[in-house]
Amino acid sequence: MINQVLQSLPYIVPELIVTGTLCLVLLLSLMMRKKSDLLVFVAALGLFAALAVLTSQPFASACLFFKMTVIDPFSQFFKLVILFAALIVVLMSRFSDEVNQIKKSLGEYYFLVVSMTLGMMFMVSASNLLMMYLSLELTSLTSYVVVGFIKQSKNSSEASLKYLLYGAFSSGVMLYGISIIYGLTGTMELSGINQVLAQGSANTAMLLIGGIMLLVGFGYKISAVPFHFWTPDVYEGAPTTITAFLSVASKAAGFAMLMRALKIMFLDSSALEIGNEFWPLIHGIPVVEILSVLAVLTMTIGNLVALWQDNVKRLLAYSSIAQAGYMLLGLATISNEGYSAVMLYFIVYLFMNLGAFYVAMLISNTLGSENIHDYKGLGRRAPFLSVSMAVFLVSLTGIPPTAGFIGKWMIFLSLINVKMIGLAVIGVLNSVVSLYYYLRIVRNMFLHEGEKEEVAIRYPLAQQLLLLCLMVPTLYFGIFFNPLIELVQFSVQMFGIK
Amino acid sequence: MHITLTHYLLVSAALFSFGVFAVISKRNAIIVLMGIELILNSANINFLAFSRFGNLNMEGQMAAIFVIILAAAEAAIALAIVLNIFKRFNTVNVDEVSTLKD
Amino acid sequence: METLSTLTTPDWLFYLFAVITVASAAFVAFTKNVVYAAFALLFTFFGVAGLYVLLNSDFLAVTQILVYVGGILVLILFGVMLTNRSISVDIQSETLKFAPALIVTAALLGTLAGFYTVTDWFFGGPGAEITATSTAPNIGNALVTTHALPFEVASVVLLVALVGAAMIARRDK
Amino acid sequence: MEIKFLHIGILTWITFLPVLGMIVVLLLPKEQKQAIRWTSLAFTILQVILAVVIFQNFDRTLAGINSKEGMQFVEQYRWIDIKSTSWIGRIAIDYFVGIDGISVPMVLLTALISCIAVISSFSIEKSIKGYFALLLLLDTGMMGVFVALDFFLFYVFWEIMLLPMYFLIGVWGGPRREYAAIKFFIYTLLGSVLMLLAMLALYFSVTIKDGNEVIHTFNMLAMMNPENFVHGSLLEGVGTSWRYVAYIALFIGFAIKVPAFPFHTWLPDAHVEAPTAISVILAGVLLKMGTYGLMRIAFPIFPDAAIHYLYPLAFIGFINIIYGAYCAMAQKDFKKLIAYSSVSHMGIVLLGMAAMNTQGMMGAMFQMFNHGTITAMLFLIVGVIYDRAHTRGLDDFGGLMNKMPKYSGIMMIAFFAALGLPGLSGFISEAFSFLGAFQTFKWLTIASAFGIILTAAYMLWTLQRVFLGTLPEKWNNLTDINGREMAMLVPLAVIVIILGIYPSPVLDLMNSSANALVDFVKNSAGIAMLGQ
Amino acid sequence: MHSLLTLSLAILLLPLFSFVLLIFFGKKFYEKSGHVGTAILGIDFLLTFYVAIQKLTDTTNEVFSYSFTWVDFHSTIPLKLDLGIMLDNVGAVMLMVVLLVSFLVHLFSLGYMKGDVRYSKYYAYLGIFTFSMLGIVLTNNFFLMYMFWELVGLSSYLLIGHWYEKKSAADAGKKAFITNRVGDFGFFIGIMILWFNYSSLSFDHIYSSIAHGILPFGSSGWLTAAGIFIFCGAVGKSAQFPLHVWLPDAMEGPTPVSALIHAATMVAAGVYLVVRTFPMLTADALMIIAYIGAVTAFISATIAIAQYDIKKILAYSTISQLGYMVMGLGVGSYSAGFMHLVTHAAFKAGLFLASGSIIHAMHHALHHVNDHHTDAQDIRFMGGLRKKMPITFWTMIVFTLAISGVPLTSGFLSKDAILAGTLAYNHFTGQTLIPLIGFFVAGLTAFYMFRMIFIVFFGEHHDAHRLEHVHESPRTMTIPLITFAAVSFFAFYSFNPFSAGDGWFFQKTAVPESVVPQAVRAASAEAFGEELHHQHYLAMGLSLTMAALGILTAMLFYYWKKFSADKVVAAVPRLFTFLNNKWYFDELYQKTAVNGTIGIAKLLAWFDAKIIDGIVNGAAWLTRLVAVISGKFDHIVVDGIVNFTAYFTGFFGLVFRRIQTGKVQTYIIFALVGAMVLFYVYR
Repeated sequence: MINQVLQSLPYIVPELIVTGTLCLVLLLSLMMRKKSDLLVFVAALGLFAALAVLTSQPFASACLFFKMTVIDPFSQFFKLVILFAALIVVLMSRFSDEVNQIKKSLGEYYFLVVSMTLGMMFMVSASNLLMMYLSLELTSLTSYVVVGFIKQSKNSSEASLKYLLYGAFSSGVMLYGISIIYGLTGTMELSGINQVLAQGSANTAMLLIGGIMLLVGFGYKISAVPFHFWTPDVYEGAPTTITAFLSVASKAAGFAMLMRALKIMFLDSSALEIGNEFWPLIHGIPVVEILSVLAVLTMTIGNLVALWQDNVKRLLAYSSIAQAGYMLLGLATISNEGYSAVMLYFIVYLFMNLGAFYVAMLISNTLGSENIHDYKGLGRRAPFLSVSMAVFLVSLTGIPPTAGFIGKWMIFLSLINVKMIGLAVIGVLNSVVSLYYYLRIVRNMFLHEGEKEEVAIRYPLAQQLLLLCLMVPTLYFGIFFNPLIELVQFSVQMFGIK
Repeated sequence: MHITLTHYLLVSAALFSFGVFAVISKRNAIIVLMGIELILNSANINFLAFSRFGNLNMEGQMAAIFVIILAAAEAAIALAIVLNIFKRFNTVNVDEVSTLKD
Repeated sequence: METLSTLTTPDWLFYLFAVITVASAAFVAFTKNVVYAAFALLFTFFGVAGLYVLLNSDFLAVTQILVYVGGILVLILFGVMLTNRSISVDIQSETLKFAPALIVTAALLGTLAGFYTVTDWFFGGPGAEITATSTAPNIGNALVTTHALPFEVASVVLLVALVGAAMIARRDK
Repeated sequence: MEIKFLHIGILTWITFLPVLGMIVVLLLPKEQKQAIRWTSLAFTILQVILAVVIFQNFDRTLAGINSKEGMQFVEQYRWIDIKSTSWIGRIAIDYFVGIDGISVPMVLLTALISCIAVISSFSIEKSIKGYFALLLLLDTGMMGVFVALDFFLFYVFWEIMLLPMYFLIGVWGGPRREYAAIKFFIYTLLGSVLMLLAMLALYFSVTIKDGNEVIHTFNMLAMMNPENFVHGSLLEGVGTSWRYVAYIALFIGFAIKVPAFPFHTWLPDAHVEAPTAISVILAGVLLKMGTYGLMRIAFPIFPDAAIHYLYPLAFIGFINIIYGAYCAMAQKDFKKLIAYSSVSHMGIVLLGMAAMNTQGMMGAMFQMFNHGTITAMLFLIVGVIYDRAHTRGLDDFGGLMNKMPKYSGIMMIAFFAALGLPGLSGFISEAFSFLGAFQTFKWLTIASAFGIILTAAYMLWTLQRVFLGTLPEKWNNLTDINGREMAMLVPLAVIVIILGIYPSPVLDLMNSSANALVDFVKNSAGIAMLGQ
Repeated sequence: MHSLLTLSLAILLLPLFSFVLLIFFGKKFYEKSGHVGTAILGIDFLLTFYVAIQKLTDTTNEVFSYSFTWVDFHSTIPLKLDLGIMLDNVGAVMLMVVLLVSFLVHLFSLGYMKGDVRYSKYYAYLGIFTFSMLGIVLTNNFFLMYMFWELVGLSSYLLIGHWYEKKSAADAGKKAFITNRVGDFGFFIGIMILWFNYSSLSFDHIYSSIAHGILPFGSSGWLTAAGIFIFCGAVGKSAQFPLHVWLPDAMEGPTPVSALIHAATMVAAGVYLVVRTFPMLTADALMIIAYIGAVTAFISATIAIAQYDIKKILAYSTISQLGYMVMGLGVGSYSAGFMHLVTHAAFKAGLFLASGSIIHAMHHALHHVNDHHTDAQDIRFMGGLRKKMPITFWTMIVFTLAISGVPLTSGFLSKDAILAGTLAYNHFTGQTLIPLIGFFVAGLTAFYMFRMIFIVFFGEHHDAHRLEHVHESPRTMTIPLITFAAVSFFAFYSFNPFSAGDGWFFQKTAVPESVVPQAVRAASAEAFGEELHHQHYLAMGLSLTMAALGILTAMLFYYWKKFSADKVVAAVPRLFTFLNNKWYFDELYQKTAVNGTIGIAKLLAWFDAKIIDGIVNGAAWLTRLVAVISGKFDHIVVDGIVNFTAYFTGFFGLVFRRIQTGKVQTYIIFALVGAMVLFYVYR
């Protein structure tokens, strides 16, 4: 028995490295409080090492730790996204005035960020409901703390409290849902659940209750309507770096979990044949309908409310809700293609959303404001920054030749492929609506003159380089997206299912 | 009559509902936290009941243990956050902590 | 309608613990006094622990009492005390949105209870014979084999909780 | 026919030259205003030269439309190639460009108008580096649309233009520029997302053989062949309702660009607020992309739906003509008037296309070209006067004829060309459009032809208000047009006159393609109907 | 190409050359540009003279024609647009007329326009006018006809608006162009019908097709319609009722222009068009044409009686005479109608030039006495000019006699032939109204023309001092007058002063064979000719009587002053005002067509800006949102039905925004409710 534990260990080397990193960061922070650069270095190096190991690892598929967790291309892919996001966020944090003003707690900050990363990595590979719950809680608990990292700030503290209450409640409900599913199937292991459900003896109403309770937990993580309410408040209150991290990595982890749970639990694998456009689902579970409704609501409400926002972070928060809606569209297709579209979207989203938040952060560093009206005239004062912001926003809208277009394109492609034309129409109309508020930022930057005297703002080279690292892929993948699609098409494979 | 699984489940349902009620209706953040503990406990009752009536299936037992561990961790962080809120806002009334909104 | 006399001892105990649990939970939910609520919570935890015993989970019952009563409740009481400077004034906690909360909760309870009573569970049988054997060895085994990974993750969670709570609670100067 | 420089085909050159120019412009220091201007000009002139080369070497006998062999200067490379997976098949997107008679006049027009727009932009002073960079990017987008033969590529180019246009209007425009810019952007995006959906639906319905493999494709030419449609796919078969839906989606996408009633309201705003050069490009090239799209994509791919919806198309054309003319008449702003006149004139294109016969199609295509040159002139004329007087109110002027004789002379040519005076190019295309349309829609065409009276009325009224009568005191120091302005106006005027007398140079270019298009649409629809 | 055709081409292009030369190098020539233009036209005239003589003396009456393919559509059904020129007798005569008048007007203008601000432009425009007029004459197909047709419109526009600083001049030019466009609209429809049915627009091809029984859309009704539609062009250009309103206003142009364009040539183009299309006109079409002509003749003659402006009188008389021509053609009196065109061109151009001479002199006189208020064209301020301007006077007398149809003049010949035609027509069809109108108008014409003569030249000038300064015009102006007077005599058209029928003119311009089907054909040329012969003497007698009556009445009123015109006016004030105000046609059109159009335009523009931009705006609600957010665009957003969508979606967005209360427990409630709704919906 112990053997299996030992045999499993080599497969989770990246996780182990991250764990080691977090210990190291903690130790370092205890020993030398003032050396923030060293902390960044260690954290980044650790994450980078994990990333390196991850990419050099053969894409194997295996079941680890008594089916608690699996390793498969799907989880590897999401770990990649998460680690990359974490790396960027750590580097971003180095440039964040908000974060750096609290010198004393920097050690804890990086420790918590790395811990959160670890939690997410377990989330994406968990194949047991208990494990999902545990890793979700690991992620959540750390994020409650980092959201309130700027203790002096009322906003940050408030965000932290709200996040805590909402999160604890949601995960409680999710846990209850897990217990119900456990009761219905006698196991918490996903494929085991699937086997029981496939027999068709489970009470569907109860299963639906359990499933929806589970969805409350997932929905909270990916901020899908109507479980999204915490999002704007928390995104606005949290330090920008954390907002960025939550909006990308945490969401990715939530999505990965949802996708895995959906596919492994509800897919009728006995009926699966090669080339099926729709996956055959276990009878009686209205997965497609529920996901479609959620998707439509999520993107529509996200977009409509975003129209009214004046705070850039809040606006981006709503935008990220809407983006989750698009991704849910991909899920609603219940097909490998939709899944791979969502995954593609995440790569793209990684660059563009992090980029947008990064620019917002840099601007708030210098202007001390996140209000959209204070962005006026920035196009002249900080041209490079503004241009890259424009690129990110255009990409978020989904206009070629940016990567965002490819993301949307794939999603609509998958929708059309399964003939969900109504959803596709709603989706594209939504993207037209979204254009308006994204352009509001661009408009303020370029089309308006600043009220104050126009002094050019200079940013250090390092900050600009990081920006470039985000912008270049956003543009490059818009034109040459071959590798992206190949990657996601490979990565969509989950353990045990084609 | 024998006490069946359903009896336990009904108790858990009641506990869960009271927990939810506490969470959504109480102004005091600490009572809200108590409500969350009630929810976790109700889930635990479920786990154990299923475990018991399923020939001592160990998964339920294990889940319950981890839930208790997590509850402890969560309580620690939650209380810290509430204390911090008290420091900033001089209140722990949840509805008064609402400067972030549209 | 059955009479109480027909009940066996474990049944009696079940009803006793169930009433304690539910009543004190109700008290937590409906009281306005934070301190009372905390004490009511104590009874709930005890009641739940009793139910655990009836469910043949001795180890869990002990853990429940140790962790909840010894740890969490104490934490909560600390919280209550620290956040209410003058005990008499601010200890009351009004109920907010009573009506909608009640409606939602009632609907929830109704739904759950209603479907609980009609559901066939995977574990259909009458339940295993209660034996004197403790579950502790099994749990111990599981923790190092099948649940080794969750165990480790849980330890990280505890570490994070520690560090996080300390960071937030620390005085900043 | 192939022409290559440095192993790169001429179409690629002509499309991406402006991007090269943009890069050079971006590398120049901000202070070097003259250098930036002349660099931009140099690149656009180079583009014009390439366009002339294309014009010279274009084989007038080849038709194109649905055959790759008929396309000229073709370049086809695999752009995106993703190996086959079990569920989606292989994704292959080509960089596939080529031109035929439909596109070649547009390519010429684009090169010409871009060059003139650059000249006209010399008076821009505000952050000119950004301005010229965007202008050149816009140029690439437009050119790309006209040469792309792969739908995906087409779409990418189609969208690439939006952003530069948004900024060019939004930053360098008039007082309500923001509103106009966002309106333009949102409208066009709305149209193009519908087009996107239609495109995706087509993608899944069409396969071609690539080596041994059968793959889905975005190749437009493949989409035109009914045999390539997968059995049981969404758009397979003839006259199925999804085909109509897809056609309408495409149509709305294009109609917004045209702009066809009732999707036209972005146009007056955009025109009024845009700087002169951008108005010129907008009217000169952008509007044509709508009708071009209908000809290149909507008609041949959905011949059944196209034939089915001919009457509505013609009716929209009719409304455009009459409605646009009436609206123009009521305007007090010079630019707005011309904007509405564009609506009216593009209506003629729609009507001519809807005729679905040779004359109509040729008339429509020629009208596209002519409208490009004539309206460009009109906007330049407004720009000239606006530069000097800083107002565009029609009632603010009068008697300019005496004060600015050269200007007025050119203005007369433009105005009379716009109202369809024989001897100027506009007349021929209008006449052909009407003659063609009459064959198909008798009464509608008669009703539409009524527009020529209205056009004459508002054009002459405008002419009178601005140029005749007595000169108000305040304009006593207006100067006649200078050399630069002559340089942009005279070539257009010459083209308008020459084509008015001898249209063959342009007509010959498109003749075979127009015939082929008409025959193709009619035959495929006809065969399709028979096959049912 | 036949050598005469080549020459014709040269004749056609020379004026264009003049135009190009003067428009681009007008500044260089400036003072001399008149001479340049006149010289070129002189050469052109000589060429024409040669060509016309050659053509008319050629006994074969052969039609020379040359076509080339202008646009070949290369389509599966052969489809080509051939353009070309042709020269036949009618064309040759017309060439002669156009160039004679044009040349003389060029000559006249040397004096008249001297010192004008846009002297060179004026000559340039005359050049392009002549060019396009010649184009009309020489073309052999409807397409080219239409092109030149519009070009003539353009040059007329330019020339009328020559003094565009005057609002009335600019207005008149615009009115002329647009009114013509209305007619051209009909013309174009006719062309579309022909193109549809014959895939060709050449006269030959179309006529031979019809002759072979191929009718438009297979029905003779459509043939009639096609004829009428094409005739619409003539209605516009020849100022026929109801599109006659532009011609009087066109007198805002320089007087020589009036003579050239608005009396002799351009307005005659319409008649020429009817001549050209004559073979394909059905009996019905001809009847309509005849009535249009008659009505026009009548209305304008009545209006002319009540006018005081010398040019207006001439203008209405022109319309009236054009009505005659059209009526003549309509009744089938082909040669007579065409001949009236020719004779009228000469004497009406003369009349205009003479009036120009008078106006010129009056201007000078008024200028001398520093009178800038008196209208130089108002006949009430003239009088007694006979002594001061003898040449003008005597030539004018000749013209007036000609127009009144007094024997020995050319006018008598043509008019008499038309009237005889009306009688014959009456015989064939029983349309009595037409001859009635014809003769009545003949009397009216004599009356108002002599009214003018008596008022202007006889009696007393009412300001003797001013009369002192009135002088005869210079030679460049009088030579054209004399020339025109000369050609107003019968001898140029027919050696028999009482009958045109025997002259060369009628022989050379014989009625072309009708190609329409027998059933809808008007009376055949032979039958008509015979009847014409019968009616000849009756017509002559009647017309002479009417002319005499007219002249006599005029003398009674204005020479002997036996009756006072004012009293008559006072007796029937309403009638006078009615006539003086030209039957209120302008007001009617202003109220209906013009105001209607502008009204619709405004309405639609409003509709566009408010309704369309609101409802259909794909982002209408965005507009609304923009309005709310920035408060800037409130004025764009309109209330009412417009923004239903806007309100709705705006509301929608706001509601969801409201939910974001900032209270976490509310969020939780919503989440719970959402989850429960999901459950109960999908249970």
